[in-house]
Amino acid sequence: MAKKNIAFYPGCSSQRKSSAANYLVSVQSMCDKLDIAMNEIPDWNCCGASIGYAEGGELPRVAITARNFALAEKHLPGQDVVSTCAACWLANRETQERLEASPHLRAETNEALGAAGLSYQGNTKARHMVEVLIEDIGYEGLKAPVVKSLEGIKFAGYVGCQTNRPFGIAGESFENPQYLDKMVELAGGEAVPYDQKVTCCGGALAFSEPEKSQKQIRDIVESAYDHGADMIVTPCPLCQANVEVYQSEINKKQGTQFNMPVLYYSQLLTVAYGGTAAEAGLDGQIIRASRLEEIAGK
Amino acid sequence: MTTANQPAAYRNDFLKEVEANVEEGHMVKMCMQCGVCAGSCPLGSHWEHSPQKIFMMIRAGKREEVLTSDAMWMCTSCYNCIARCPRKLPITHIMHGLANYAHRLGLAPKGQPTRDFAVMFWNNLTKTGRVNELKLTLGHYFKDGIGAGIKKGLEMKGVGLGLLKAKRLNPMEILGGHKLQDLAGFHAIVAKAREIEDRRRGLSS
Amino acid sequence: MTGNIATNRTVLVVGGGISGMTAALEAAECGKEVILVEKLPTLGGRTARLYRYFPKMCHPTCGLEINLRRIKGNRKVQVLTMTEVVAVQGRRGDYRVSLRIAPRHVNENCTACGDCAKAVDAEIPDPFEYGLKTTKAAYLPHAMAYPQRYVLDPSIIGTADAEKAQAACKVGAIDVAMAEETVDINVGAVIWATGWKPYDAEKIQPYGYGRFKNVITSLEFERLADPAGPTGGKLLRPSDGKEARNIAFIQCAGSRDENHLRHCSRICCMASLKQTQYVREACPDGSGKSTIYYIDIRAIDRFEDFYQNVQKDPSVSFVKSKVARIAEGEDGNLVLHGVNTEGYHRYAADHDLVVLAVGMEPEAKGIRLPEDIVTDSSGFIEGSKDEGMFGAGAAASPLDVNRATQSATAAALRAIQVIHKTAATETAA
Amino acid sequence: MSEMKTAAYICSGCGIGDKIDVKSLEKIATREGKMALVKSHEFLCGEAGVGMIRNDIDNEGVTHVMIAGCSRRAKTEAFHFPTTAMARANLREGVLWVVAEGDEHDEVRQEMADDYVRMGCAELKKMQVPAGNPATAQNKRILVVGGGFSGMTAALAAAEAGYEAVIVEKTGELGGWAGKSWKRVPGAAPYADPQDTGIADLIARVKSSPKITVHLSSTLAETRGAPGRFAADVATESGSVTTEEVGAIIQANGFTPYDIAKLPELGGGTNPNVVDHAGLEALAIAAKGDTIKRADGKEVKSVVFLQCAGQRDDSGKHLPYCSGHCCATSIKQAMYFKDANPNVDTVVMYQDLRVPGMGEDFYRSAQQKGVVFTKGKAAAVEPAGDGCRVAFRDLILDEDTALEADLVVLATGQVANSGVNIELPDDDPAKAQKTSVLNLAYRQGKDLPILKHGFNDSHFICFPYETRRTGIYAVGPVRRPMDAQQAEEDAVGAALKAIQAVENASLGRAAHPRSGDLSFPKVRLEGCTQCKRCTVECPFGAIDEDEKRFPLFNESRCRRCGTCMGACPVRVISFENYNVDTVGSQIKCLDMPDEFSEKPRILILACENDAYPALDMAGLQRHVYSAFVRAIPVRCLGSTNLVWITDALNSGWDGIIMMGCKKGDDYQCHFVKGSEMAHYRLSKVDDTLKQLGLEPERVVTHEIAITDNVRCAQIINDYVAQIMEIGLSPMKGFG
Repeated sequence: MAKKNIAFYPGCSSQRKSSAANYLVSVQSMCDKLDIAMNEIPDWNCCGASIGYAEGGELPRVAITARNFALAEKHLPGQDVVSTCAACWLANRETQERLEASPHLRAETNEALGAAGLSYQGNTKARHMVEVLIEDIGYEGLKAPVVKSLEGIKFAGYVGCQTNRPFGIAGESFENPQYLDKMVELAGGEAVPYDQKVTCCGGALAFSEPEKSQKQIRDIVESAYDHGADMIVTPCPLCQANVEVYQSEINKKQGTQFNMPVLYYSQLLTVAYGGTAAEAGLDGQIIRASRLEEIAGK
Repeated sequence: MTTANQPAAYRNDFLKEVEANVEEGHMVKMCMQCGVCAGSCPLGSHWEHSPQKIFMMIRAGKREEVLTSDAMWMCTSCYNCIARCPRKLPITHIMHGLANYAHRLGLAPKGQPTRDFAVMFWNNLTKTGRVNELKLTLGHYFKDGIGAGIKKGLEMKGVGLGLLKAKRLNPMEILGGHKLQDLAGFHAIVAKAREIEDRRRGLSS
Repeated sequence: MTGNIATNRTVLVVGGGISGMTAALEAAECGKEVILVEKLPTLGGRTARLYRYFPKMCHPTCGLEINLRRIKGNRKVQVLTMTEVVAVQGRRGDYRVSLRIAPRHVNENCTACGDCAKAVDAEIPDPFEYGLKTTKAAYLPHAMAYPQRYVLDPSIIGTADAEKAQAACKVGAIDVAMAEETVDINVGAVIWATGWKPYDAEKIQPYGYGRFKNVITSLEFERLADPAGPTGGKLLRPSDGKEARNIAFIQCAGSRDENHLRHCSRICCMASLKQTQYVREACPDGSGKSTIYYIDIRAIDRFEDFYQNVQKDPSVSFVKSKVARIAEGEDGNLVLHGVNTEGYHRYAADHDLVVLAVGMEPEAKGIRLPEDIVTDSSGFIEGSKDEGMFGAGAAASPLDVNRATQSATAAALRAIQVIHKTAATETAA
Repeated sequence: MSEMKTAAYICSGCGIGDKIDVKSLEKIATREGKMALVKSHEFLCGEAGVGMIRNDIDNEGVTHVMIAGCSRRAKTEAFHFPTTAMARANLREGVLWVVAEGDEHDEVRQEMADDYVRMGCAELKKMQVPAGNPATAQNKRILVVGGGFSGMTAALAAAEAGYEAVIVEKTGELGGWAGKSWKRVPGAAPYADPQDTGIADLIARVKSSPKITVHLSSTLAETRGAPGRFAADVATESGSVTTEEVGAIIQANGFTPYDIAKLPELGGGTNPNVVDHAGLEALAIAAKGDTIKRADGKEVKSVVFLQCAGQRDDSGKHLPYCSGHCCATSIKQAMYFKDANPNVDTVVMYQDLRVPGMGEDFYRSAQQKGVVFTKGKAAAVEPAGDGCRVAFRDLILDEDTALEADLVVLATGQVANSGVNIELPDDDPAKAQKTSVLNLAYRQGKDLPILKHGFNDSHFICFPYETRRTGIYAVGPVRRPMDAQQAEEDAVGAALKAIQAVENASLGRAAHPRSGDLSFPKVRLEGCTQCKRCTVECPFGAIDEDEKRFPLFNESRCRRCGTCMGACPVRVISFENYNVDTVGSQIKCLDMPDEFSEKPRILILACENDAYPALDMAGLQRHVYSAFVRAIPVRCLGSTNLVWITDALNSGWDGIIMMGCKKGDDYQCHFVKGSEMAHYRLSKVDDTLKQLGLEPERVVTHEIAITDNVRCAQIINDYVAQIMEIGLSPMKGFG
């Protein structure tokens, strides 16, 4: 029996072979080390993400998220619904909040779920993986399995938006959250001061409004360089993808020479816990984190 | 519901319409015009109307201008406005709601890239229950036609190849990809939800 | 405890700021016995730390001097400093109040000669100056402190410094062994004049107070402007001691904000308008610039005159905007981001000092009040259900000094009414 | 009074004995000061020291005590001998702490201390313990002018504390404007809805109170007397007059709404569908909570409130001030519409929405109810169709636009019913137009002085009830524009002050700021030349003229500032403990060095409220200043009699610094005009200086604030340098 059981909600980007596949791989490795059993919610569906609004409207988005809760309640009773993706977590929490606040909406939602023979009871709790780590395992507990130090590597902790606002991780500030820095430090790395911690990367508008988004991304990467960082670390798959993937685009268009690896906290911890580069999903980096690979290879 | 083209200034008609039909629309009236949302938006410099201004326009009865505005479509869902609003207006949601309402009425700006993308996203995810990232990307590139799509695809070739190499883009998704087992149930839920919501709004699906 | 023995004809006033002093004096000058308790070592409260008042630009210590003289000359007011109310029992006309008196370690013999301060080495952040400078750990709270007696900071008790202080005192005023005391008194009515505290500016995260050195509060700015303050009255910014020349005033810092304080703190608009005149005064060559970022300028009644005059001042500009966020530049300057909502103008404005017009929170918020006391949604005291306890001044509502003293005067009469009725009932019986 | 026995006590503690030769001081007190007893002590304020003094008073017949040690502002609890005359020589804050350290300053430091002991002794011998007024006024009833919300609240507040009250109301009924309102702005949590005005309850309580007498349809024909003994002639409309004897007066006669006819551009007075707040209240009362109808009977479907109508005006045409309550009042009235029918279009057009404190909750509640707020400035209201068209500048949407409404409400301001502006010359037409409210039979005018914009407010921030007529308090909107919640607090506060005034009067005590002072001006009428300066200059209107045109002092109106004493050219006015001689003898008692000593002597006359504490604090903070100055505290610079100046110059003083409070519009003088009067009188000193052949720089005045501790040291040092440059006075040795 694992120390902790969670109803895991990977979300579309963190499925196998999806854009945040390396997140999934590293989270799995990290959870193995921490003895957290990730029980995937059977037949889960997309959360709708924020960008689903235009066509989706309110009730359809609430309903599809409620479907995931209904499935978790049915198949994994008593377990927290844990997401690794910021947007998934946000959609889950917002949906839960609204269903709690409005009996009317809840009735309508259940009417919709009834079409598939499901119902939402409201007895699970939506959480983020980071919350599980900080609140259930604790920084001391996270430090305990560390066998390799990330000494000498400087990280800019980039939290982004939706892991931070409007809910955020309990006890953290909106403007200057500290938990990524703490994770970096417990893994032996150095967290540099960083003033773009909570800047928006453009989110889904990276697709639709690339120019506008890439200006955001440029600020985020540039500031990491300015503060002497070797790598950026983040908890959000969309942040990771946007900030990593578009560096070459920005270089091409604006003549910059960005080449800053962007990693997940779970990758850092996996390496610090003695995991291999593959276990840490480091092969999933477009901009390779060679120094981390070196440590993992030792 | 009033759908007169230009309602009289500062009449409640449009405000009421928004309250009835827009997600969290009942909070529009609570804005006190401090402008913190306008200053907090990362893409704020790109749009014509800030959220606070949109709210004032709603109260002023400027229906057409509001619903055809591109402002709502610039929302990155960063939630800065929500976190800072001193009146706790769920601004992000209201903007989404307005966008959705304008879109459903067919008033939203034509060819607005985020609008197109958002529609595509929803259709993509509802098709199989999960997002097919490859199809979404390709669909987005080819939205303006084959030629533009190829050009765009070539431009972004580096990005795509990078993801492919990193095994973060699965070419096999073109054949279907992830798919729910109970897809029928899922579709039934979506259809039912939409039906309820449209009924509430007096729209027909 | 010395002096008067409290009875159910006595009025207890909690808080020795301007409202508490006023309530106590007004009641005493009507012939009533009053006990005035103050938590800190000196009377004077928040206003003693202000440099000037709006709209006359006069000095708060001027009124303090008069009130202290009234207290010195009126034996019906008994002052207990370093004293807190720990419990209230009983009812209107007959309360039993437990007071806890913290040790000052300096007795009535003290002549305020200052020998102990010279003897002591340890320094502490000066509480009167909001920690903007340090003071010796044996200190006179400020130049007009009343009682005019030194205090030993608890941090040096049990150290060699305390011994040195004791040895230096020629009049035997220092008592290192002084212990906390608890005293129970009987009173007929209680006036809560516990005042206000500035809202914790660190909680307003986008403004970076606590992260950015040159973001300060309006109260700290008062100390900078005061010639007796930590900078000798020069508007020196904390990061590098450079004279600030381009100052931003951010209104509603905490107030009118459901994430912080629901209410409007009333004084902040006028306080900032006043403070722009400090800037003007500090830069006689006209090089000082003030910018006020506001939602609504609330300069009611004849304060409007003051507002109109400031509007005419070319060194002051107004931006209708709640500033969204502040970023720090490399030189310690600050960039304010936001939108002027009058017509929608986006700005990224550079300032060398930012003053947050922080809101008023009831000082009593968070401390345990008697159960009978009713507070409003912001924690301001509306009174007790048995109508024997009253809020006065900024404890009752966010008020400017003038209205606070008015409120305190009213509270004094309400307390007198209780005493009168008690006396009438007892005489009748 | 028993025979005077003087004693001097010199403290050597706080380091005084280390730097100053106390034996020499003792010698001076004995030989020059002629003190009957002279003692020194190393810790005079300690138990033993105080015990020693107490013993001499109790057992040795000492009646007059001179204490040389710390400042008169320090150790007041220890040196508390209420039956004994006392002078304090300030050796600590005034000498030890301000004279530069080092042996080279020993001589001047000692001379300074010597002089202060001389001055203390000289002053003491001219002082008496005030005996108090043997014939104090004892009436403790409170007269309340005005039977509206404020007046009734004040009367009830006094009655509940055991004092009788008399209400004089001009109209035929109690209630005032509040009585003509449908509801009031809420005064307690949750601040969400309009609440009952409470007027009916107030009226019932007033009518049933055995302690309250009410005169309706009545005005004051004349009010004579002083606190504790006012006589008010109450005249009814029918012509009958009753005289009410009262001890204090509360003026609560309220406001008049600004005439909307002065706002024709906004439809005021021309458009029947444009009303003011009062007009809307009438419509609301008629509707009784139902849908509000216009005067023409049409149901109102849309309404616009235009804030600041005729207010906050800088053109000079309308009211320059903000009436403070109107935003909340409009919100309340907008709720009348929304509560009756949520579909009524209700817009409040404001420039700054001013709802301080918990008013923010009220604002939110209105928004919740669907009241629309817009920041805009109305340009014109014109008839349009069946209603009005409001052309305005939309300040947020940045456009000139217009909206239409069935009804427009102009939020006009409050105009105080303050009676006659007594400061205007008698032939000013504006004065003639106004009817007096109080009809005071005072030398200085019939009504309370007006502070600003027609309101009878106090000028003092710390002391909101300090009117310039002792025992008369303005309250409610006549004092300052305000809403009901503030008026309630104000009325209760004013009731306290009225009670305090009658209690003070009954004991012969002064009111604030010299509260408790039992001294009062005594006048030697046989020396009086009837020049009237005292009656004219008294800032508090305390002095009338009797039928023989001699000044008639009304002790219970007096604040003991001494302005009359300063004004008197023949020096016939004095206080027992403060008079021309208490100061004059100090000026003349010095050991004046000769012209060639290079030791100038500079006299400082310092206001005891601000300048003297500032000098003290300069000492406390060890700001060094010249040892050539000698400071004498005065009650107010206004009490400075010119004879002190001429005496000083004649005695060979080399310069005089007068330190008083700020004058002008934002004056900080606690006695209103004292500082200003002193400056005015000093403008005439130049002649004296010329006659004596002295330079004009020999007498200077400075406005000193209490915070000016660094500055006053600087002023002293600069002045001493200046005098050294001019040279010492040639007058030495002639005095």
